Amino acid sequence: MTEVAEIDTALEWTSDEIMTVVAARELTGEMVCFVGIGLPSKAAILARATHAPNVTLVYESGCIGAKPDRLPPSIGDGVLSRTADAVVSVPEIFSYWLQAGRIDVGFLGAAQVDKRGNINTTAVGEYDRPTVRLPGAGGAPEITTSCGTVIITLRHSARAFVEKLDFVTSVGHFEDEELERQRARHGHGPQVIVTDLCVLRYQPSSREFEVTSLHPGVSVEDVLAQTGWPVIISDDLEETAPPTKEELAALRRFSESSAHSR
Amino acid sequence: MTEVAEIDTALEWTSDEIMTVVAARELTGEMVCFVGIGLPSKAAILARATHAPNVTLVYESGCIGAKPDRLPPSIGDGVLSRTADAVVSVPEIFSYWLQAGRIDVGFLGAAQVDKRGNINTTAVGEYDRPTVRLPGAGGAPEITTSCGTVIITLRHSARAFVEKLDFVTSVGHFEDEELERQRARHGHGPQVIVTDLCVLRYQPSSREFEVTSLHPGVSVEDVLAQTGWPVIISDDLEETAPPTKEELAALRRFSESSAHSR
Amino acid sequence: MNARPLTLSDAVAEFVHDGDTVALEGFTHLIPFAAGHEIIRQGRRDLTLVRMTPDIIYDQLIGMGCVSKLIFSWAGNPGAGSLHRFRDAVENGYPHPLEIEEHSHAGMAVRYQASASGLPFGVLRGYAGTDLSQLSPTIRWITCPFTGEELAAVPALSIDVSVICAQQADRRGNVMMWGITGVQKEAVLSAKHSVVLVEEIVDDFTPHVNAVVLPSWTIDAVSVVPSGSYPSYSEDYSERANDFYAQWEGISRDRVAFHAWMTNHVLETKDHAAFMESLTAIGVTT
Amino acid sequence: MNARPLTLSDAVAEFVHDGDTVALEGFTHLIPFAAGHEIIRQGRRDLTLVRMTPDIIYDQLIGMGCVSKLIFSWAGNPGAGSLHRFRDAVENGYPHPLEIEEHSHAGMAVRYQASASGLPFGVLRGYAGTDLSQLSPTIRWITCPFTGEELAAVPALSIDVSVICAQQADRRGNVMMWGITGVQKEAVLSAKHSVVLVEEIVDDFTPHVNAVVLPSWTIDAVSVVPSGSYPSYSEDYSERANDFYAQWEGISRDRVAFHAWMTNHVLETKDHAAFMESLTAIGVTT
Repeated sequence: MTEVAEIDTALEWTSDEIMTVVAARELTGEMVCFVGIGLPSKAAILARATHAPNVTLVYESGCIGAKPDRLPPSIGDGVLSRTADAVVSVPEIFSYWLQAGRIDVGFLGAAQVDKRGNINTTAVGEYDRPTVRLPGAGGAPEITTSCGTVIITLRHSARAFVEKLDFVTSVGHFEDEELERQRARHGHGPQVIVTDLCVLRYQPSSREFEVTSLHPGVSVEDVLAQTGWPVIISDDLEETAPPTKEELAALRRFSESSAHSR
Repeated sequence: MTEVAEIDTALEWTSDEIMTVVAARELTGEMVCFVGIGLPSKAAILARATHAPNVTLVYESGCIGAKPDRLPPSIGDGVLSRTADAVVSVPEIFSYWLQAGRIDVGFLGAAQVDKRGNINTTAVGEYDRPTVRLPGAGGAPEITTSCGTVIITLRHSARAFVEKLDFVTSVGHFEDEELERQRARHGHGPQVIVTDLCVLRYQPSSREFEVTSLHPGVSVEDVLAQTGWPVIISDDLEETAPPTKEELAALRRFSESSAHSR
Repeated sequence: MNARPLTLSDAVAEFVHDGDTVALEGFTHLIPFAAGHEIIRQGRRDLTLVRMTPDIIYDQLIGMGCVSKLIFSWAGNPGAGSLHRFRDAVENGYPHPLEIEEHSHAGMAVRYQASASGLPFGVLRGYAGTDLSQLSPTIRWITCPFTGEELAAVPALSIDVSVICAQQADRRGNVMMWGITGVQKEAVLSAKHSVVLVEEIVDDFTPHVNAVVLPSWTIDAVSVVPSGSYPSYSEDYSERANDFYAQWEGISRDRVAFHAWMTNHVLETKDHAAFMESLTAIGVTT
Repeated sequence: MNARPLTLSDAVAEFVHDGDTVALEGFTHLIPFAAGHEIIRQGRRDLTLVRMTPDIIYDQLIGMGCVSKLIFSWAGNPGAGSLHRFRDAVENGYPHPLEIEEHSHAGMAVRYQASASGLPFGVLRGYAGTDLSQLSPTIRWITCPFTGEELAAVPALSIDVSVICAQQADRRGNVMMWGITGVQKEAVLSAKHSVVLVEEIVDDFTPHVNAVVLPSWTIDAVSVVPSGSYPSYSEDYSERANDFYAQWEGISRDRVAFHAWMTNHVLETKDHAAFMESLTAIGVTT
């Protein structure tokens, strides 16, 4: 705990911390957010604890309007059901809430992502005899197509940012323009990818994710080296605003209380 | 009330009372029964109060296992939800409970019925400009096809027992044998019609409802006069066992408490 | 956006427009009578009304000429008689013809569910052999792509505004109802806008068997209207006025008696409290 | 027929057979670990397991060779790591090959709902463009007969026996669960038979937010197994053993360590109470 306090004073942060903080900033106002496990959950809770207290968190476990004060180790944690405005069944959360278009923002992780925001959480290698079997689809395919917009977060590496996915678990944007138009009737799909190096945003003109912001200390070369396709660097490239003292303090506070709750 | 007590001693009964008592006898053991409003509800509550205490009553208002101690004036009465084992939504009662085949017996009233147990609760006369507009289908079409068996109760008259329905609201048994076979995969359809004159049972050989039991004091001629088609009288025609003292007492007790609850 | 507190009069003015498709849902319990009366007071016209079990309040709306179309599955006064204003419209075109689109309960429930789920249609095992399936363009057939079985398909309902009653709202505008909750959740989640009448505002909800909570952001307006469901009831707040349902048979059977009653108790009362007082004044126990 | 009180051992013996399709459902909360352990003790083989979120208990069943097929939508140890026995079966065919039939959560939920509704299939807006829809024979396309829109269709699940945990049963065998109740109601209503593990028997249920009651006659057997969901949890009875989930990563990664653990804590314990004691004996706080 002493160590954490020292870092806080110096305003240094880990790569996971800046990724979480930058992702949290994407949530604003009264957005209704569908939250997956892990970093997405952390970012959404951070947003509520800092600049966006009126964001509504919806978990696929059926908890609507959960108000966790610590990071739940799973999306089925009791702190979610106990603090929710309503708890519904899992079939209902997918039909009446997600599919019905009631969710503004979906928040997804991924093992692999491509330039159109398609993601793979199913398998690395051949599907029938994979080298790494991943957990599978979960809520992702319908989160990407039913939410107003989608935020993807994952660590930036050439293994994760690939030219061609081993398996398309969830469709970001279709290559086929007619399919893409149909898809867009129910939501705009992934609009931003937040990594530990940078922020990428979907550009309708190029129909690709382009790097729009580099985190402090990261170079274009760093990003190119860790991206498996010749990623477009935006003409309006910015430097990501570093995590504030308040953001880091809040993030560490609930990470700590989560460790305590063990 | 004095009058009722006198009738009770003499074991006399009204035509509605014998109809209710005889219908109630069709419910036995641990049957799960889907109960409509009016006489069906009365008969089902009577069955539970007398010979069949373990019958489970399910109401389309979502009340499962309701245990009313008085006759509710509607199927949405508070006595049903307050005494139910579970209360579910109306969509759920029709999907997870009725359509899923979880109900042994459906209990229906009707304005018109034909020899195959088809019923009309929609309109008398032309559909587009009816002479009498009836309430409509309600739960009946799916009750007749999804329950294990169906009991129909209505007062016997030539206006009600017709050769040809003005409108087929709910199908009892199809004329077409192939359609009837398909239908029977999900339930046996109407098997009994209980009226204030007699009991009719569906006979697979003739594929019609046949009169199998005459209530005390009713003649074959009475039934023929009040039936709009040449109804088959069963070779094994019996006389209906008259209401017992216990049946009448129970029936009048909860009818009375219902009147009081007004 | 969270639900706004509005008077019922303001809520109806803002959310119910001439020509709208409106569902005032309720299943015997929690029927939003006060909202129906307010729609009559404000003189809405050309409404398409949706409800599984249209009862007296729909009879009143139809009889007062507010309604051009009814989508429903069972139109009666349960245990008490007919809806004579509904019948007069269908049988005699009075006060004007009423278009009807009718289904079974199961079909209507599936239409609500499809709509609440954002699907264009729903599937049920039903309607086979019925005359309804012959004449209704809203019943079609679909083949299971796995078993080949033929099933009925019905289209999602398209509703402009749903109005329901619930027992309580909290200070943030979440609402909670319990007892028989019917298809009201689906009605709210099917509609573009929704108004909820509640008995009272509470600080915190107490758990109830079968409680249904609708989050504030799914609702447009919350109106506090004590006994807003009268002569229907609100479990734990009021009893159903079964006498009133029985008396409606007499009031509604006659066109003149109906209009006199509506004038005295609805048109000439300014709100639900005044409506209730007008009944007390003629000796009705409310 | 009402639910019978049975020991978990008798319930598994009577209702879970070699070759059956079995759903031990639960969504983080109320996972029927004790039933999975008993199935392992009784040496069931060739099971088809169904669950949206297979976790450690399915990892154990797969690792112990009980399972020939898995129908699921997300197989992981949430927040803690992988299911290494599941991965070993899929990646290396150890202890034997595992057939998989996978869906998205939405697809699995619709399959459960269709089955609980007695329909042969269900419809959702999903899967478009995914590789899953290319390779799975259980995802087909269907056209809305009203709008022409193409939607995904998935077949109903066919389940022999579902096993769930609930907090309480009453003396007639009705069961009540609350907190996160996942897809457990649908699991029970989808299955030919069902077994419910409860923390205790009570005289009367107390209302809870989001309580789900399953009537006794929808259940075959009720077994009282205190902490039967450990290391999962039962809201208001126990806390989730998050440490155990974290430790499973280490235990399950190695085939030898896995078998040693299963032998010590499952095969050589006679029931769930003994399993819990065996953990206490090695210093695990249960």
